[in-house]
Amino acid sequence: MKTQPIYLEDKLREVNESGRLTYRSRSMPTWCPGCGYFSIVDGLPGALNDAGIAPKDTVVVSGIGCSSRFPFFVNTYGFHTLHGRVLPVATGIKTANDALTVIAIGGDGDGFAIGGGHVPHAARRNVDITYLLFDNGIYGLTKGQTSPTSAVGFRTSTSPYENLDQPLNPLMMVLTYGATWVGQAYAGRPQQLEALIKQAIAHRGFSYLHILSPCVTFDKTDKTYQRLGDHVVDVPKEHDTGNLVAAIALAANTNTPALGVLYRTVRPTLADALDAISEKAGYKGAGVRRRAAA
Amino acid sequence: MNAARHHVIIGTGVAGNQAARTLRQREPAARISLLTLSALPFYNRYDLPRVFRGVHDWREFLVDPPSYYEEQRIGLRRCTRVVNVDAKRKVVMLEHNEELPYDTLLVASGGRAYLPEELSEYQPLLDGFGSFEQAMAMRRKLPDEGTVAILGGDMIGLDLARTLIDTGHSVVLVAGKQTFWPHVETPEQRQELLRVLERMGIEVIEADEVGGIASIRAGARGFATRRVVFGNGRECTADVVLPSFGLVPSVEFMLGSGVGIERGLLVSPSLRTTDESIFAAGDVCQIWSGEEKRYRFYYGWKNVRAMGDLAARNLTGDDETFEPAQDETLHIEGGVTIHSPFWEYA
Amino acid sequence: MSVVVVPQDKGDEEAPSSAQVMHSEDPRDVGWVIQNIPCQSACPAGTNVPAYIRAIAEGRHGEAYEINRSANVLPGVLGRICSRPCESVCRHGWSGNGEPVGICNLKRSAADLKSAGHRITERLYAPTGKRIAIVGAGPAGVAAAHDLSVLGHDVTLFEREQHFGGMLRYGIPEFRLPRDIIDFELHNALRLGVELRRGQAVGKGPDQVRVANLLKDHDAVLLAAGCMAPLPLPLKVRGDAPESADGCPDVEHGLPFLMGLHRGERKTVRRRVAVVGAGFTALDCARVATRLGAQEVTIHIRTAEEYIPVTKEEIFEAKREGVRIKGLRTPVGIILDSEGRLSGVEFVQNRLGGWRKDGRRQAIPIEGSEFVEPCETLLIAIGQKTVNDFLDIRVELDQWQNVRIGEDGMTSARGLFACGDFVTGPTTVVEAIGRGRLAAQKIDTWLMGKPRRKRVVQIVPVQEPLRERAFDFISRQHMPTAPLHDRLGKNQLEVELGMDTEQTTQEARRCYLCNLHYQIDVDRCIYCRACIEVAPRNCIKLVQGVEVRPDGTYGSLREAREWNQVGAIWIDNNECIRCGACFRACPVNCISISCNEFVEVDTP
Amino acid sequence: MRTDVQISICGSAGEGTIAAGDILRNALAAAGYRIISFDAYPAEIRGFGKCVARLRATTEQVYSLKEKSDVLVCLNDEHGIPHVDDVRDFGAVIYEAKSITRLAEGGHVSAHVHPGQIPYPLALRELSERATGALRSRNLVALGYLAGLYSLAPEPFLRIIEKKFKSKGAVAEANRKAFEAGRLAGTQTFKLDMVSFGSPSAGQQSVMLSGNAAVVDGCLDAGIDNFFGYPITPATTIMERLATEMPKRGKRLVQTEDEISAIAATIGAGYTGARAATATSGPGLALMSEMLGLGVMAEVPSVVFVSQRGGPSTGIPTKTEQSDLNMALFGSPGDAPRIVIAPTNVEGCYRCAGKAFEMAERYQTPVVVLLDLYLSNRYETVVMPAKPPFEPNCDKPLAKQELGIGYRRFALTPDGVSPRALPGTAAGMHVVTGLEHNEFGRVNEQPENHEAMSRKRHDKLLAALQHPDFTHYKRFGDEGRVEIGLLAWGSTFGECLAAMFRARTEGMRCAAMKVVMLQPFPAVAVAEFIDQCDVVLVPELNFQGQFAHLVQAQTGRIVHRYNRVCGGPMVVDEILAEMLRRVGTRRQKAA
Repeated sequence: MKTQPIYLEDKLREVNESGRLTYRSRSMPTWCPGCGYFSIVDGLPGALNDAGIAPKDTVVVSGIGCSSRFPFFVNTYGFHTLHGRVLPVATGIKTANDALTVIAIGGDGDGFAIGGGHVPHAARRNVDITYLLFDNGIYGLTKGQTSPTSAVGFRTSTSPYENLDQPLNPLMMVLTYGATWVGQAYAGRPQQLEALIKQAIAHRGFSYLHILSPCVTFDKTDKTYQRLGDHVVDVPKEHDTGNLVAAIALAANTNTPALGVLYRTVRPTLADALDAISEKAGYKGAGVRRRAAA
Repeated sequence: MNAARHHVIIGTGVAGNQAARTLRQREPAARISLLTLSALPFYNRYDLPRVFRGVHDWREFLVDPPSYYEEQRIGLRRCTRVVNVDAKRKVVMLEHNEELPYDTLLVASGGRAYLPEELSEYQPLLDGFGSFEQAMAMRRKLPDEGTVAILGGDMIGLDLARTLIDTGHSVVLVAGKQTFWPHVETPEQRQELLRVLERMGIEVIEADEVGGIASIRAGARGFATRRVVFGNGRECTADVVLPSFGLVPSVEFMLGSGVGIERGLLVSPSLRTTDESIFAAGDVCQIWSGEEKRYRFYYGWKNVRAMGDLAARNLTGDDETFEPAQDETLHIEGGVTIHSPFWEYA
Repeated sequence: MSVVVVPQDKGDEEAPSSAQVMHSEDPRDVGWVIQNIPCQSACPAGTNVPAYIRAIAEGRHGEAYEINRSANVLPGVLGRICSRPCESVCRHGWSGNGEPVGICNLKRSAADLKSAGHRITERLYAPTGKRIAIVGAGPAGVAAAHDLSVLGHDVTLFEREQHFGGMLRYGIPEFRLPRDIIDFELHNALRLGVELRRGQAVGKGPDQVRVANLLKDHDAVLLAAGCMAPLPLPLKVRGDAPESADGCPDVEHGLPFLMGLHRGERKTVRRRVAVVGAGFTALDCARVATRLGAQEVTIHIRTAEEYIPVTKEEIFEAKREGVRIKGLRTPVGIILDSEGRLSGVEFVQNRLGGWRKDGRRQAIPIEGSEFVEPCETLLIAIGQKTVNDFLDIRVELDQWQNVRIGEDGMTSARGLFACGDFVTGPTTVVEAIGRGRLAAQKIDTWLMGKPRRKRVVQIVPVQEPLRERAFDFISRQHMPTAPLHDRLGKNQLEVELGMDTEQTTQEARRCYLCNLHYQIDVDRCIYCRACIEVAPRNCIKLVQGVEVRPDGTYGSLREAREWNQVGAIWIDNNECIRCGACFRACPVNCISISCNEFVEVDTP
Repeated sequence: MRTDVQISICGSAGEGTIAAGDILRNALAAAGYRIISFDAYPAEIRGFGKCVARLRATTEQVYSLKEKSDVLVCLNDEHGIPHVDDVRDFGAVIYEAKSITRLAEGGHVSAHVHPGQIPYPLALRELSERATGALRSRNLVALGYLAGLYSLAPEPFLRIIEKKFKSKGAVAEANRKAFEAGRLAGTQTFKLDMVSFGSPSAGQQSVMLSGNAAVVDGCLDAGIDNFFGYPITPATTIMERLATEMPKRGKRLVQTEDEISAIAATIGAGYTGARAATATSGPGLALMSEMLGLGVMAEVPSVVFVSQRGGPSTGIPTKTEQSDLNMALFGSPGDAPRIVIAPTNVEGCYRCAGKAFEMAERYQTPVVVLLDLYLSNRYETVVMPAKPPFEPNCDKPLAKQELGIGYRRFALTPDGVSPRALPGTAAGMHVVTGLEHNEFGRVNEQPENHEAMSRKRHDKLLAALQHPDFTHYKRFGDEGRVEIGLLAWGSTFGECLAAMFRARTEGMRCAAMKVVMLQPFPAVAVAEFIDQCDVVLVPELNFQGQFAHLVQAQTGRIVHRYNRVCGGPMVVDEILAEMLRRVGTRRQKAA
């Protein structure tokens, strides 16, 4: 390919005029240089910006872990909660105020180890939140132990010989849990990542975006830029996102992770259901929570 | 606002330190920064020959205790090299990439030992005596009763020679133009002086030029490790070879500042350079002498201290002119001892 | 005209297909090259320094020599005596980066190390049938003659002296510039059928050619007569046998002294020699004097050593040879003894003044501070001026009485062009060559009615960094010199011996190759800062703004301290030393390298 | 010549500061010096976190760090500058000679070096790049420089470097080069400071251990069978080290999905008679508290190591604190007495860890071993006993005739401990439950039964106060009546000891007592100590004075609190000042 010259001032104008910077906080992300999370912390603002969702109407909720530092780096409402408890807290927020766009952030350990018990219920209830799961297959904040998505044979400080446990397949899990929007992205492909985040947010119901993101400090062998870069593929054109079985089949193939939307369906959200109940119960108002939101 | 002025002084020799002292007295509130390449606070370099008398703790040479600088609120910056002075922005650029703004700047960087260009290729074989570290290094190299060959001479070298003779070492003096630097002597005086040096026990060699210096493999204890060969074929051997050709002002870092430089910084009799807020004092400056109608250096610690003091006073409002504080005549007493103002320090 | 050197013909490396090569005239790309390749921008002849040093580093000395020739026709000569405006701006010499690359020495190495059977490659143009006369076979004249002949014109070169080369041959001592080098490269420069008229003076006198006639017989005439007359120095004469200084055998002007010497006349000096002046000529006079057996040689300058326009190396060598330099003094008179021989020079003490427009320091004499320095020979080398009394037609002059030329390089007389020192007053050899080439271009444009070539920025992708960080720690290679005692009495013995292949390669590796352009594709960057982590300098920055100057060059980057201001992560090419660390570290390969350099292409 | 040199290395977390400290203390220990060392690092793995490695090398073992370091190594300006003040006069400050970014006035370490300190600019970046082609090895260059400057033998360093990086191949080589480059620079530097290393101490060979490492050795020597855990700072390193060591001994470790699961599994294993443990910190202990109650109720042995950190909630995960005492003592639903012990130094960590298994087994109850970040992460040289000083089996013997129909798993015995039949024991079948139960283990909610059983669960623990071969508490300093006494627990005691000795040199009659056994509480002995002191000061790293509460409640005596929550260890000088103040006012009153 030709080496096209890139002119800094043009780029800067483009970025500034886009307005995405207004979704970033002032504090610099403090992850290790090279961390894939940088890509996400740039992607979410871009997506929110495109979707035209105001920072004031957005709440970013996180648990504990490297990924969960996230709320500090975006200029929205943020709730840095307890280890593994991001989804219950997010559910509470959304249930209390429909008008908010609620983004739940968590790592593989936070979401599928200590917090594993909460995922099915958020999914089956179809809470209208977006769950961005940063999967680096390791516990980074505590300096590198195995996580539920660490590969078999992977060596960490708590599996110095090798990791025996089969890695979970979060995608298959949430698909079977009844999530109504399921997709996968890779930190090394920023543009696609941003587009998918935008779609996930746009979806009405529980949307789950699985983001493969290398940990350059503690993972030199498995989920590296090198290996992921070589293996990721796009979701095939012909894939029918309405077909749960096909989606599960795609998710099952972890050798060549498919990037894009795996599954999408429509079902009443938790709020819808609750409102239906109160109508059944004879409540005449236009929906108490909607008023609360106004 | 005058109170908050920042005075930066480059160099912590006699001049720099005196200037800081005077500045503090005259402007109790001002900020004072004292920059030096040395790792140590100001110490008495004239005293260094004492390392050959068994004084090996640098604290013995300090003129003021470290606490002095804290009490006087003088910011002492050691291991700090100035690489440039931006006179327009009034900023001193330090080698480690720090910018130090000043209101007034006093350059008292002194001089470093001059090594004639034709000797430059022998640098690795030569020693120095300009700092405590160099002095100690030489002390360690020199065996008891070992030999030091002093090339050139100069009064600092000759002073060291006196001590070395005294401490049972032998000294070979390779006399040349700068033997009695910075004194200027007549040919007659010179012969007389050299004879006195010989009487002191120094072996004096009159050689026009050094033809070469070689390192001889250090053999058994007491073997000389350097051979000096002269243009006229003669040669001598020594454990340590010390070039001693007087001083050259350290001014490289001032080239970018735009102030006048010939060999040293050119200053008016009131020690002001061609830049309003930059002064100079000590061995680094050439002062305009009204009667001699030329720029000239004034050496000797009394002169240098006087310059430091004067510069400080002129920096803070006075406008006095420099008066040499010591006569520079060299004389011989009873035909046996040489009296040089450069040897009389206390 | 100049060979278009693109990395196409790189021996081992796979050549980028022409599809990958792009040409740009965007002011920002032009600005980038001007700003980022300081050596080339500083070179009056516009030599593509990084390109030829890269060729040397890769062992292609012949090609390196050609890249040089394409800009200045006498690489071997300039490799010895160039005033090196490039090295003083070399990025490697910037604060914190160490010492500048030995660009000049490498230029010489390319000439020394090119294969014996080296053949010159030049792109020639079809004959135009235009006839051009050039007056003066100095650097400017020769450069112009070469370029014009390459462009297909029919050139005749008139030289007053018996041999070509002008200042090169008659002004510069052999211990700095061996004559066989001059002969060899002049031959190559003029080999394309330039008609040579040795010993043929142009002027009004008998058996001299008149300019008017030249104009009649040619389509264009170029005056490149140089600057050959010494500036006079008014000196009071004092002493027992007062007479004018000119009469005194011990007082001579430096230029005639050297020219005489090089014409083969026998020159002598007495015990103590005083040289006044501060240029290369003064230094040459002093060093010649030591070789002629003077006991004590002193150069007296009006300002100070630090301010004179001579390379530090020259001064150092002179000092090693025993020459002394004394500053802040202006000669005002000479003292003669009873035999009318020189016994001393009277000086007045100076003080330093401000800076002159030309960047030189002013010296102001101090009333009544006269003093005398005893000496037996005085050589005056305070500068030269042009002589144009030989012109038999009237042309406009400027305030310095030099011929004035217009934008088109032409004098007030139609068809009569002028260039070099003859127009600018005394400058340097490389300056003169640059001027000569410029003149050639303008003459060609005038004759053909339009510019036939134009300068564009060529951008060629580079697959990987061409350097290792270790190269940055190689220290500047020193030019080996002849032993001191061998030099005395030998005017022919070249002092600088030239670097061997090993030294040359080492020195070439030091070059940062500033024509390599590292850039981050902001759209693919994930802001992970892996590049910043490995940066050896403060060269990669989180930026929120940049100042773009009218000429297209970038000013300072406005760095972002806060995350919501980070518009991009950017490689500050001004700080960048092309070490390639970032390129290797980037996890998403969003950093690309290209080789951006000026090339000349035919205008449509 | 005696040695007492304290070295601090500070930089950002990414610069290998901690690794440098680790190599240095190991090398010095290998050279035969006694070491105490404590690092502070940030939660962010890298980025802009500040961290400090601090170690003190001495001839005899000490248990606290000095106020001022003798040598400071600054790997970067920003983090180095604040620490320059902590260097003593004529001590050394080593720092990066050149900055690559343009610094404003005062931005460089050299601007802050006191006139009495010796500045050593060192081209860390350049030396690292020259030696290895990369910036990464700056920390090793600094270490080499120290070795060169203070003429320390290079071999121990090179051995440690080899060992530390051997898995990483090329890295080891690069680091060795960097070390040698630094060392050369060090030997070429003219040493002007007044810091020097004497010849190392002879005597028994000691090993270098962190508090957590000692815990691990204790567990292993006591024959731990199973470990279940979930990563949490600062306890993680216990699991990490066990994960390496247990498999070598055929023992099993499982990383669970959370702390609830971890303690549950531990109790499950304990039920089968295995020696099982888990390790966590405050937040984890909170999750475990219900399960601990089950452990008490079901009278199942289990050992829980709790390394405290700054709280509440996620708090200050990387700073030390002693504020989980109350939760450790009482944090469970209902009356849930359990044993709580707290070592005061690294060697204590080893002993308590081993003893915890004995106690858990003998008294059939959960045992909480309270550590804190300062103790878990600090290193000391320890002389290990020739053979493990722990009982392999402390189960109360079970007589055959007790088995069979009518086997009373929870029999009311004089000492309250009922012999247990482990699953697999013929005719020992029974049910344990979290519901209140009778001697047979069957559900029984009768008031008198509940009272009897509650008393049983409480009284059986009292025997622990006489648990053999265990230091429940210890008094140091002057005998008999003293002007002031220091009463302390956990890591804080090291500083108290230092303060006490300093106070004595300043002519104060004083003593210090450490209490290791926190529940059951040695009330009599402590009361006795208090009664012998004119004033008693209780320094501890929490805001509420949790230990002071305990002492007062248990002894009915009044003590004076001294509470700090500075995130770091107690400061000897501050304790001393407080002592002087207390004694001073008392002396005035007296006069």
